[in-house]
Amino acid sequence: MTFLARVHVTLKASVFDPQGATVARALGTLGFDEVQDVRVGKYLEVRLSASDAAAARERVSAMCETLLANTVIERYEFTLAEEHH
Amino acid sequence: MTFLARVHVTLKASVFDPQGATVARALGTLGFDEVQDVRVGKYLEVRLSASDAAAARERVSAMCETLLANTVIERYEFTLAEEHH
Amino acid sequence: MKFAVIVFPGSNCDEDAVRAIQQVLDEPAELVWHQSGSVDGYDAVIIPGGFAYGDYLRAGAIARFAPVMSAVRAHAQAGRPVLGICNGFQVLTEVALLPGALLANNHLQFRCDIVKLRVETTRTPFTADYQMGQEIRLPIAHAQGSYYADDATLQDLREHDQIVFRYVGENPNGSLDNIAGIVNRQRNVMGMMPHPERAVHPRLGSSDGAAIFTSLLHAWKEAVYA
Amino acid sequence: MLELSREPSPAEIQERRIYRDFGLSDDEYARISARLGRLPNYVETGVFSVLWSEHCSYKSSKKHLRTFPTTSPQVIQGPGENAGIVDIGDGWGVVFKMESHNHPSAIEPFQGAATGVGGIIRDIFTMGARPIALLDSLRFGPLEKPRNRYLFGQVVAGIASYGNCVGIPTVGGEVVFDEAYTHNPLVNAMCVGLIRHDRIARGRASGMGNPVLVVGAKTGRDGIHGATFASVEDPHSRERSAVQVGDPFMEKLLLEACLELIESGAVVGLQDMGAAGLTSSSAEMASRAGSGIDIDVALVPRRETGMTPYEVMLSESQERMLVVVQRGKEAQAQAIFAKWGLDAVEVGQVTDNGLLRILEQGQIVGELPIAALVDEAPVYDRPAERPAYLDDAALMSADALPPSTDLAADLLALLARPTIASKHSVYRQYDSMVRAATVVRPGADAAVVALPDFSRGIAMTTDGNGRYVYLNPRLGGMHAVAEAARNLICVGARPLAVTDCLNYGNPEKPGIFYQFVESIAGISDACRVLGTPVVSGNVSFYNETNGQDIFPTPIIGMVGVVDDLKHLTTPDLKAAGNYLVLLGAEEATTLGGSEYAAMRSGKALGPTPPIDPEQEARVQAACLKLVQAGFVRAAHDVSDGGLAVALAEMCIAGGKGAAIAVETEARAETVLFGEGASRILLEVADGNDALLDRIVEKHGVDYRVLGPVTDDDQLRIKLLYYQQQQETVLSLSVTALKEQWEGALQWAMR
Ligand SMILES: Nc1ncnc2c1ncn2[C@@H]1O[C@H](COP(=O)(O)OP(=O)(O)O)[C@@H](O)[C@H]1O
Ligand SMILES: [Mg+2]
Repeated sequence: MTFLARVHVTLKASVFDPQGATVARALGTLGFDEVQDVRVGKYLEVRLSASDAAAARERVSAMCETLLANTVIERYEFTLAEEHH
Repeated sequence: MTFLARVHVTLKASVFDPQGATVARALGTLGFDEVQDVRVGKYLEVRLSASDAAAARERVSAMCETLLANTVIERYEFTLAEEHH
Repeated sequence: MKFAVIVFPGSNCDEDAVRAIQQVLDEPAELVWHQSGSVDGYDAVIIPGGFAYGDYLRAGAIARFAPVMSAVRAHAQAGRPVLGICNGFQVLTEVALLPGALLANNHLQFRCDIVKLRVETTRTPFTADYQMGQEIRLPIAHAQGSYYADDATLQDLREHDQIVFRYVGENPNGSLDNIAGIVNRQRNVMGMMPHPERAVHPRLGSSDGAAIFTSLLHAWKEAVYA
Repeated sequence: MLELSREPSPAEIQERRIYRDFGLSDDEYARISARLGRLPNYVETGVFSVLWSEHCSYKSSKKHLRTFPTTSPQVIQGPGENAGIVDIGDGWGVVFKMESHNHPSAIEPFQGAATGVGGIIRDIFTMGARPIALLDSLRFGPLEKPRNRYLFGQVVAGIASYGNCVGIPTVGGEVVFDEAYTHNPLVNAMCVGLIRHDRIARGRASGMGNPVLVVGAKTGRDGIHGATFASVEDPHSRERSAVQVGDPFMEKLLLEACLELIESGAVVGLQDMGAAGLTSSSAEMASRAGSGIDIDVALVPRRETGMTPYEVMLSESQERMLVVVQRGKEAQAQAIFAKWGLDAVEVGQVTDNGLLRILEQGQIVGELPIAALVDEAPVYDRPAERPAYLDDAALMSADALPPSTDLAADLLALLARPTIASKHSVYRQYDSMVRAATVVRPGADAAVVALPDFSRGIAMTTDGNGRYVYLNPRLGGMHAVAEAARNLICVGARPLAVTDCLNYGNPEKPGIFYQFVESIAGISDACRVLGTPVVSGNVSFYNETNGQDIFPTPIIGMVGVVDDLKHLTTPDLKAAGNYLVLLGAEEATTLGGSEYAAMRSGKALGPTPPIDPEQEARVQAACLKLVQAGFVRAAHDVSDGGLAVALAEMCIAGGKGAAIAVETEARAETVLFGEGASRILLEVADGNDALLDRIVEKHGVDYRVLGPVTDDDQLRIKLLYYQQQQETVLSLSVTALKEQWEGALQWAMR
């Protein structure tokens, strides 16, 4: 079976996000005064084969832990969907 | 009201994504042979005030069009959720 | 001939550009702050290299909205020369004074080297002092220099002789058609990833960049004295 | 570890020995209480703990650091300020310092390295200097291990991302790979700045009533672990929580704003808020001025809510400066910061009571004598004991390596050792040319950046060989200084002064402390003889994991002056018909400590080659004279990999061949791959023999002619053994050598 994992990697809440702060400021000067806060992260779409959803979930977790995120400063979360062709 | 917009900015399908290709290769060498394909994009969380969801939607669209995405190479989509404190 | 070199927060090749112009041409060049509303009185505008606003989000994305950019647009629309170098090229595509976009280098690394380029057209006020097809050496230093445009745009660029520089030999960033620099249809706005301002003295490893500045001066003199 | 829902009272801190969780010993705590005549409260204990920490107080190293020579007629500012300054004439000074970011880089290599670069840049512009160059000295474990590849790749990318963005060229450095660094990579960054003498700013909080501003990023809980503190057994974990995301854009704004402010004359003093943030910057600035300082933590702009005085005082949020301006010139300062889009907030004033007073909305929450915090920090005389391995005969047996079966294959293999291979794939990720003044780019023995008028240049290098130091700490220290100076000489520069970054294992182990003390003695000796005082530096201890310590690795950063840019010399061979000359001390050459012995045996084999600093000085003086005489076309020092590697590098860089003949009695491995101090290869234009002889003789130095530079693609080395009537010949195509040397590092990263 083929699954599509949509992975979000963001800085932990306690870690300062300079990119987000700069974008927020820029939006402010562009007249988007209603913006309170911006955080910038990574978004990955990983297409993988797995025997079932549980197996896919386990493998994507492992990918996040080993490569996709550095849990010293980042957190991750993902959703899984089976793909039909 | 406060809304959280979760914005995804990804390269258009027609544009080669070297970052995705590199992550896919790296996952392969780490033993994640089941990975078929990876695309990497940006993920932004924008917290904003707006009178209602429709207004928020319109403003976030405007932000994406003017700043958050470059529509020559990127596409964007977002979801909106009201935040309660 | 008077040059304006635009300074955004995060520009870092602004003073190099000023010095290069003064050294090569002995003409006045001044820094113009991004908050300035005007570039009146300047004969040419240079948008220098660097990391305007940290290049956060996308190179050039935030700089595009600086107050000075409306003035630069007007200056370009009046047919006066605008040269975007490296980050300046990225800004010019973001404001759509030049078509296409600059993507992350295909190897995903920052790349600094002195590379070989071919001058593909001398029919611009920036390159008239080169020989057609001349091979020159200029420094590059960028992380997002991979020129991209859709097929129609690319076709257009070729048909109208708008590709000014191509990389020769190894393509350092994966740009389409080895493009290193382009000019707009009116031929007064040029963007290039390589840094001519860093190649104006033999001690710097190349002086091949000087001809860009001399070309501009000659074109200006011709226009003024014509 | 302790989890608390509220701050403990002074009595609780004492009774439950909570101060231990801050890293203070019983004895230190007792001294503090006695000095204050009362028990310190929570925030006060925190302030003492950071200022009396190894990192801030140098309590283990101070006694020995004082033995460095630190003066010369050129030294304007020695150790003690944010960076050292050396006069180079015409009203110019060179400002430089090196610093480590080893521990953060081990756990978040990209951001750890990036923020390390950020910190050292701030130390330079704080002095009022315009940063003109960066260098990076790196150590990793072998690239066979994926983790080491990851660390190496990310550290380099992190350095690139920060330095490139700020617009300071990264022009030099080194990368060495050895098992000793597998768990403890070293990331040392050096920054060099240029200053006009009349623009020197210092980190002083003087002038009663002058306002104290916090400028730059907002303060968050970075580097603070809530109520949980690092244990004394694991000194790393303090820094572990300190990994942050660097903001090079903010740094660039700070840099420009601070330089503009200093130029305006409104500033009294300023300092980067580095380790221990507001605490160390305020206490140190007041200490230098002999003043006092009041800080109201409630006024400090914050990124997070609910922060306590303790958290505000100890936060290590990056990209912040503490600035004291003249009362009455606040508006001028504010206008400058506003122009650069920076927040600058007055958080307190300079006083004359000699106290650091911490207030919260006007209420005093801590009050400590500056002298007790800074000057009276403990100084330890840690025991040093010669470690047993230094007397292990099996470890000192490199010269007894069995004969090689294929010397040509050995040369190719050596060139492909990641430590020796070309670092082009590293430094091409660094913008080495921004500012348009880099006249010798990375790839030569040292880098050179021209002064604004292009008349003269500033040369710089970093060097250090941990294996040498491990095998003989004192000699290893001398070698580091000698090689750095030699590298400067090779590009045509006159060495001026030194900054150091001293990386060691756990100083509480007497054997490790012996390495530290001995290598400092070696560095001092060499600096004295070579006339290059130490003007700044940094110590990094506890580079230890699971009881395994790194090689003792003092890195020397050295700066010199090229008095006339026409003397610039690079290692690439220029033209066939010129000939190669080997200048210097051949008798000291040995396989001990060599990269070759490490390659053959898989371990560090000694003994470290001997070095005579006096002879080194003569060789260097002769070399500089030769270079300035105008007939030297290329120069390259003989270091890692020995003569054969140095020759190969010159051939590869110049795209030329060479036909070398060496008359010798030594074993071929030693002649080709042996290492030792005081040797320099020169490419000399034909027809200058008389002058060459005269200069060399005058300096009491030996040389030998090796043979001509050729136009073919061959490096031929012939060893002539007259007594045995034998010869050994090595012949390799330069193309093949180049392929190995240029490709190796990238292949290793695949
Ligand atoms: N990490 C690095 N950053 C920048 N330049 C580097 C780095 N590592 C090596 N280099 C450059 O590569 C060249 C060779 O380095 P190295 O072998 O250490 O030289 P040497 O033995 O002469 O000290 C030098 O110019 C050096 O500055
Ligand atoms: Mg070296």
